[in-house]
Amino acid sequence: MNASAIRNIGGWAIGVPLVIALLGFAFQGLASFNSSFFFAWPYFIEVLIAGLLQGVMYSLVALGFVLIFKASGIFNFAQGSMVLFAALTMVGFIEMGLHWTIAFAITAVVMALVAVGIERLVLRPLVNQPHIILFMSTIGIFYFLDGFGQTLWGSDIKVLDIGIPKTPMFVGKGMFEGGLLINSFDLVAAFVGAALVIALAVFFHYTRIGRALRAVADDHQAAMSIGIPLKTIWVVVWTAAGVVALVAGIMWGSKAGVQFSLALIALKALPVLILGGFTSIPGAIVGGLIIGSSEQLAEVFLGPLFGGAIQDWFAYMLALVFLLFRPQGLFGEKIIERI
Amino acid sequence: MTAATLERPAPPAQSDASDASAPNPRRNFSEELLKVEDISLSFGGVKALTNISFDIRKHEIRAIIGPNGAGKSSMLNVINGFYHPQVGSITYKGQTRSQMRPHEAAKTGIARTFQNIALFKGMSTLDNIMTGRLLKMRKNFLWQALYWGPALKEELEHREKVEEIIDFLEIQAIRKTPVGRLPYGLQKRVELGRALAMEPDLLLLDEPMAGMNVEEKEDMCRFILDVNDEFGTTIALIEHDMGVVMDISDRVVVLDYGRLLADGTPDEVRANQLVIDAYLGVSHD
Amino acid sequence: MNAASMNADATTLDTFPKLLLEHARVRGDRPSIREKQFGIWQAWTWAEVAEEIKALACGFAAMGLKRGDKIAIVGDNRPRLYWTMTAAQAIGAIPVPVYQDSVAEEMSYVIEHAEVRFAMVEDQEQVDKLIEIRENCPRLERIIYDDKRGLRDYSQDFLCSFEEVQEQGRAYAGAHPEFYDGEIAKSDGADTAIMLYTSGTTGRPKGVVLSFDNVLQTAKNSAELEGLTADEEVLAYLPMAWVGDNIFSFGQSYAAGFCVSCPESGDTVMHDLRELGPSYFFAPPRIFENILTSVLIRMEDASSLKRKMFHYFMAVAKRCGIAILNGEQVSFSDRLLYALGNVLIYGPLKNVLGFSRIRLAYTAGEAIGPDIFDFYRALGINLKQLYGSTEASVFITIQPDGEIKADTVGKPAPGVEIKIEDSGEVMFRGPGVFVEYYKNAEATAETKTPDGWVHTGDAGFFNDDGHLKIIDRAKDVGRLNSGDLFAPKYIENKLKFFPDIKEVVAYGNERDFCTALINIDLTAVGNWAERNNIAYGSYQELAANPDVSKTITAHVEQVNRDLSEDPNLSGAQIRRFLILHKELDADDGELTRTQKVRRSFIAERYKPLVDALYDGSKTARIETEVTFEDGRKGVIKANLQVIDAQTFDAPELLKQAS
Amino acid sequence: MLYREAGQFKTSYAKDQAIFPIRQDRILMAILIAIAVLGVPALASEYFLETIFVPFLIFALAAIGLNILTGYCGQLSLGTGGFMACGAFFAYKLATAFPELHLVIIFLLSGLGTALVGAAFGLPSLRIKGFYLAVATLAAQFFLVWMFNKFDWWTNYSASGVISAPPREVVPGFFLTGNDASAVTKYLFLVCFVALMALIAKNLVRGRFGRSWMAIRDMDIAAEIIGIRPLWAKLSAFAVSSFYIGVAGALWAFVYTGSVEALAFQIDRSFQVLFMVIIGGLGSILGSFLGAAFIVLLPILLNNGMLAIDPTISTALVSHIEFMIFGALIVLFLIVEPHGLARLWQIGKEKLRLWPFPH
Repeated sequence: MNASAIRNIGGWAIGVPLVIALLGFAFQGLASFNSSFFFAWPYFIEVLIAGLLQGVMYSLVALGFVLIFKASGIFNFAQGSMVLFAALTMVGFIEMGLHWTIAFAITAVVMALVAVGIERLVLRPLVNQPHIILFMSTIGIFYFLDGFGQTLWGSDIKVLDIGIPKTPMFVGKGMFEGGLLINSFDLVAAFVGAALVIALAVFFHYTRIGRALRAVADDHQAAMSIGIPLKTIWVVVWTAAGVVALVAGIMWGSKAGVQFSLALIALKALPVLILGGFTSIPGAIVGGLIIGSSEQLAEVFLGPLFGGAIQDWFAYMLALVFLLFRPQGLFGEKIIERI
Repeated sequence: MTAATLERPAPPAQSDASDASAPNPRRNFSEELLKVEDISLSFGGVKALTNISFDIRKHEIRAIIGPNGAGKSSMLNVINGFYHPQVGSITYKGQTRSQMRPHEAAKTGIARTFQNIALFKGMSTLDNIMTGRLLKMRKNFLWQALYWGPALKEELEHREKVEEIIDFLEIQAIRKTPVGRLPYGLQKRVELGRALAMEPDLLLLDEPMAGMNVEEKEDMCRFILDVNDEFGTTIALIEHDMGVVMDISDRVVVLDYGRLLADGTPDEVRANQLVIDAYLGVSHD
Repeated sequence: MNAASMNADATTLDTFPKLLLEHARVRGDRPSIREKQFGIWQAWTWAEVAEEIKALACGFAAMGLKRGDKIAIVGDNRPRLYWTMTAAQAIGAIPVPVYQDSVAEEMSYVIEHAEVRFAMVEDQEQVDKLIEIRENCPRLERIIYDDKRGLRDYSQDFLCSFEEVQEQGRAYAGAHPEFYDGEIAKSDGADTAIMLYTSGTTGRPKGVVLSFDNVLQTAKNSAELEGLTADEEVLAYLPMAWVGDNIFSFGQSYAAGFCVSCPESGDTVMHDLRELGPSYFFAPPRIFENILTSVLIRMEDASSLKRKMFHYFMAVAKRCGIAILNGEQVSFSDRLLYALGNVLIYGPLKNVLGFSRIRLAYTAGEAIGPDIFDFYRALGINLKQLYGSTEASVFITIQPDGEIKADTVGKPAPGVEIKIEDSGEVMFRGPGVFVEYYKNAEATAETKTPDGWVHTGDAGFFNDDGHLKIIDRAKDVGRLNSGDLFAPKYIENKLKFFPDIKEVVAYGNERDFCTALINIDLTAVGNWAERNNIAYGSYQELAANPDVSKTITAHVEQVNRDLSEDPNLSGAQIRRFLILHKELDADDGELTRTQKVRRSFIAERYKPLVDALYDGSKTARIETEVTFEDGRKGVIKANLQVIDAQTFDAPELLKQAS
Repeated sequence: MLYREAGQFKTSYAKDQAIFPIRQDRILMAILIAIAVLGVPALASEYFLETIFVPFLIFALAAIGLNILTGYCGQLSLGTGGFMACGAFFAYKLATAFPELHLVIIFLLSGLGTALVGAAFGLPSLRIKGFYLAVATLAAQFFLVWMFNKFDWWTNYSASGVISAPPREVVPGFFLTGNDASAVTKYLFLVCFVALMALIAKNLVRGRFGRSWMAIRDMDIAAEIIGIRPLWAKLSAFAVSSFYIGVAGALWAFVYTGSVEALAFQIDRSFQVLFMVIIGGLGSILGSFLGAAFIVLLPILLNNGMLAIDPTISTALVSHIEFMIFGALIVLFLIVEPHGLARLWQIGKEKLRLWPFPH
């Protein structure tokens, strides 16, 4: 690890708590001027943690986008419908009486088949087309998977329960009066998210196919010229994205039920991408955390100012404003334009 | 056309001997058009240009040469405002500037072609050259929306100018062809046309003959000389073909590893030991 | 127009400048000439042209051009060069158009021989050429150029621009207001209008002197015969130095008052032709042949459905199209099919070629292949042949409407008399008969009898319908040692009608049998090679291909079969031939500038080949010096295969009959 | 095949640069206009006019707007729904606040308002490009819909959050909005209005503005170096595009549906218009019409087709299968002709012009 990386980590370690503390004081100040605001530090931290955990869920979806964009330069709008489709399929198998682990395995295979199908029927015929065409084709896939999933499994709201405990728990009673209220489900989700990220990191860094994948991300031509089979890579990547979608689907589905709106949650992952960059896995994680926490904080502490429900757009606005100052995203390098 | 015709257009033999030996008054350059002083440019610690100073005089053809990676294109990018040097000043038409955006440089009469053709691929030859006139078009939005009256008149006036350029560059036959479909040599010509449409005072050409065959090179040389001659445009060009450079340029700047190696007439540069070393690849230490 | 003014026409409007003033008065705001330039068809009205020409003529006068002086005109078809003709004529000077692609030496001869004082040229290229030959032409005083591109650094004081001349002219006209009209009035129909140098197949070019009466009378007669009006559209794309262009693009335009259009550049002629859509069109057979070849080649790439449709309807057209055009009786179903074909194929095809609006098309100069001729006629294009020469101001015979045949050249043009000499040579007399060969009384006397009959040098006869049929050059018609008649051109043309064959030179006079040197057509054969995946690097390589030889042999044998059916010519079948290793080229002197074969020159140049044809050897070796496009010279060496062709006996029936 | 261009030569630049320089095209256009103005209202039923022609024309207008931004200027936007909402709500506020204003003026003013909003949301395009920008435009989409939904000032405090177009005449005696508006009036008004707007768009894209947009699209760096200011080029594209989309939104609310809520302009609407532009053909005004026709007709055909096959099929299933087929057709279409219907048209026309030659 080189010096600049250590400097970066040091920067984050000091910067992040600093920003959070500043935010807290700002809200506190706001509350002292305007009595309609409620502010208390424990509450603030509770909201922050809830936001961070929500952010993990966003990151899960964003990861799927990043995988595909990195490997093929395709902005996969169908990621959301893949989440829905995976969750619907899994529920379907569970309802057939299978144990959730077996259902998971079968669904993963189904997602691999979907990946193969997409590569064969969509990507291969569209190779070398402009990015916008590929983007539009993923919107086509979005519609198709939406319709397909619901045609197969119906469109009722379904319950997905794989036995994750949803008990509320209180932690840190010593620090604050009454402690902090945290849902154990969210903790599990955070854990799963972390595990998935680690698994992906290992996959990318230590397997042959993972290394090939990174080579493809760097330069298609070069990768092909040293004999990396692009088509295989695509199938692998889409399968990986499918599995990530499945995990995300399980998490979201367990939390809120499996329904059509899952597909739209994917849209929330987009500002995460802007913030973190389209090609950076750590970016997706950090971006997700930032978006999740700031969205929660804004909704709770600023929302009343605007009449509420600002979650709908706050993340986008944040990302937009952020981009104005740092167009390359959090983890992108400064772009030197060549002519 | 043979190689001999590439040299300065010597008007066919004149009977009067004294006439022929007298220096052509138009080939004396004294007035400075552009001066770069002490320019240094680096990208994140990588030095592209170091302490470069030279000038370009009105109406001359100035060549910038050097091995690959010598900083030639960076130099052009500095002149037309695409890169902003960390150190140094640029004086153009008597005005010293520090930071300038490319579109502002265009407004002051600097036009430019690119090493890798930078045409607007979705548009026809005619439209590409018309874009070169955009700076000179003024009519407002409403007239544009109606495409009538003053806007139409303006459009047609500029079309006339553009047609003159098309005629000049002998590209009548491809007038309405989308430029993406044209062969490389013609694309280069269209790009020159677009630059000419701006009626520039200073024309920067980045490897105008790269990748051309001998015949296309000869044509391009003729056009460059004609532009310089007919319109009085000052030209700064980067070129790898030494024969061409020595034939058509008045003065030559040699760069190597971002430093100025030599500056002078083609003959002086040809005789310069440093230049010979750089081109023969003598190691730098 | 009433009778009185008709009379006025005949008597007073006897020169082009006078006609110009008349047109400016009668149809001043109608277009007189157009030029595709800067992307659009720029037009000048008759009134504007009259002003331009006046300024130019006065400018010439101001610069010292006198009555009877010659002014050379060198360049592509440009309005200003056409104006120069009328401007020179207005002040009594004589325009001498020169082929713009002639090399310096040829140009030098014409300019020196014609005693040219002024030259009006198109651009830098021509200026350079004239400066180069100026040493040999001391009389050449002044060079005026139209396009000043690249001439900025030319400081010679004998050079000046078109605009400068006009400027001087306007000042001169201001100072001498009576001058211009007075000068115009001084000329009459008997004065020399123009001098045209014919390249001829042998010897130095001769300057044919034509009077205003010659040119105007033939132009008027022919315009009347064909009903040309002021509404015709004509594309001027043939060399200005050729008599045809002078009649079609200049003389008839003045006679009928129609507008002439000049193409943008040599590269864009076909495109400009399509845009303009002329109503009256002349092209030599070679061009019609090239167009047909390109049509067939382009159709090869079409989808099979389209191709089938094309061939089906072309067959329909061949069956009934010509009859419909001639106004003959045609069955209703054929008419219906033809109408359908017109919508699907003929109309679109004519449109793509630019022939949609053609009312009248001529071809002349050499024999046209019957297939080619019928192709255009079948499409409904009124293509006609005429027979003419520079010495006749073009028209000797014209095919009257409804009496069109591929192998005749029609009936005598209005006012022209024709007789056939005992030797078989065609002679004519008429209003267009030239005045003389300039400074060449001897040649004049050889060609023109004191009572006005002119030797054409062609052998021919009238058939039963009163149509003239030309076989060959009179002097080229010879006999084999066996006594059989040998008409080389007849044989050559028969071979050239195959698209694969571009040029043929036949030998046989005073020999034992008939032989030929053959040039394949690079476009047609190259296309065939491409389709059959035959790789070739050059003409020479393609010509040496054994499959190509086979194809050509088949063509030769087909011609032999045809010849065997004609009792007069059956003896002159081709026994041996070879395919030349290079294309015959005007730059090497093998063709004339009008692309005619120079038989004797070729016989000399390729003597080893001709010898090999007759001495029975299987191969022949040849080294030829060639001139490349940039003027450099080089040597091509080749070993050529001599091929024996099958000959045929005359059919039994005919033998018995004879 | 139908073209007879020989002899149609141009003697002036004005004629050379006409929208339809070929006579046969002008004739075809005249026939089309005659059919649109006379034939359709005479032959089509009220139902057809209301459910097919009216939305087709309004969508075509929106597609022209998006095409200006995405097709001509190369800036991908997913905010079309939000901008349509802008137009709709601006028009509602204007119409209710100034009852004496003529409808056309209201439409134009709401377009202008949307143009301002669009330009504001176009500001980030200076710093960010491509998909980053596309995602950024989602901010506009979500923010605008949220705003119109959240603040009932926009709906004049209606409890349902629905706005209803007040009944207005377009010319005396002919109601364009409200219950008395006839389908024929709506249709004829839209035909004229949209045709005029399309003409203006065509004029813009073939002139100075269009060229600077296309230059930015094709190569922004080169555009800047020939003197185009990226700021103005991009912002003007955003503004003009939003103007068209805003007017389309106002027409949608007033002429097509009559009453509408903010949620009618969700992101699906953005995708719908984007599909029209892509399938019609990027960078083509004609393509905007073709794409709109395709996307309006396709679901109707699918729906009716399925019902024809099995009348007992449930509506939910119909809509799911419709989604599937729609998605699959989009992909198929992109594979077959990624440059859209306009390109197909262009190729066909080129073939006709060169007939019987293949090229």
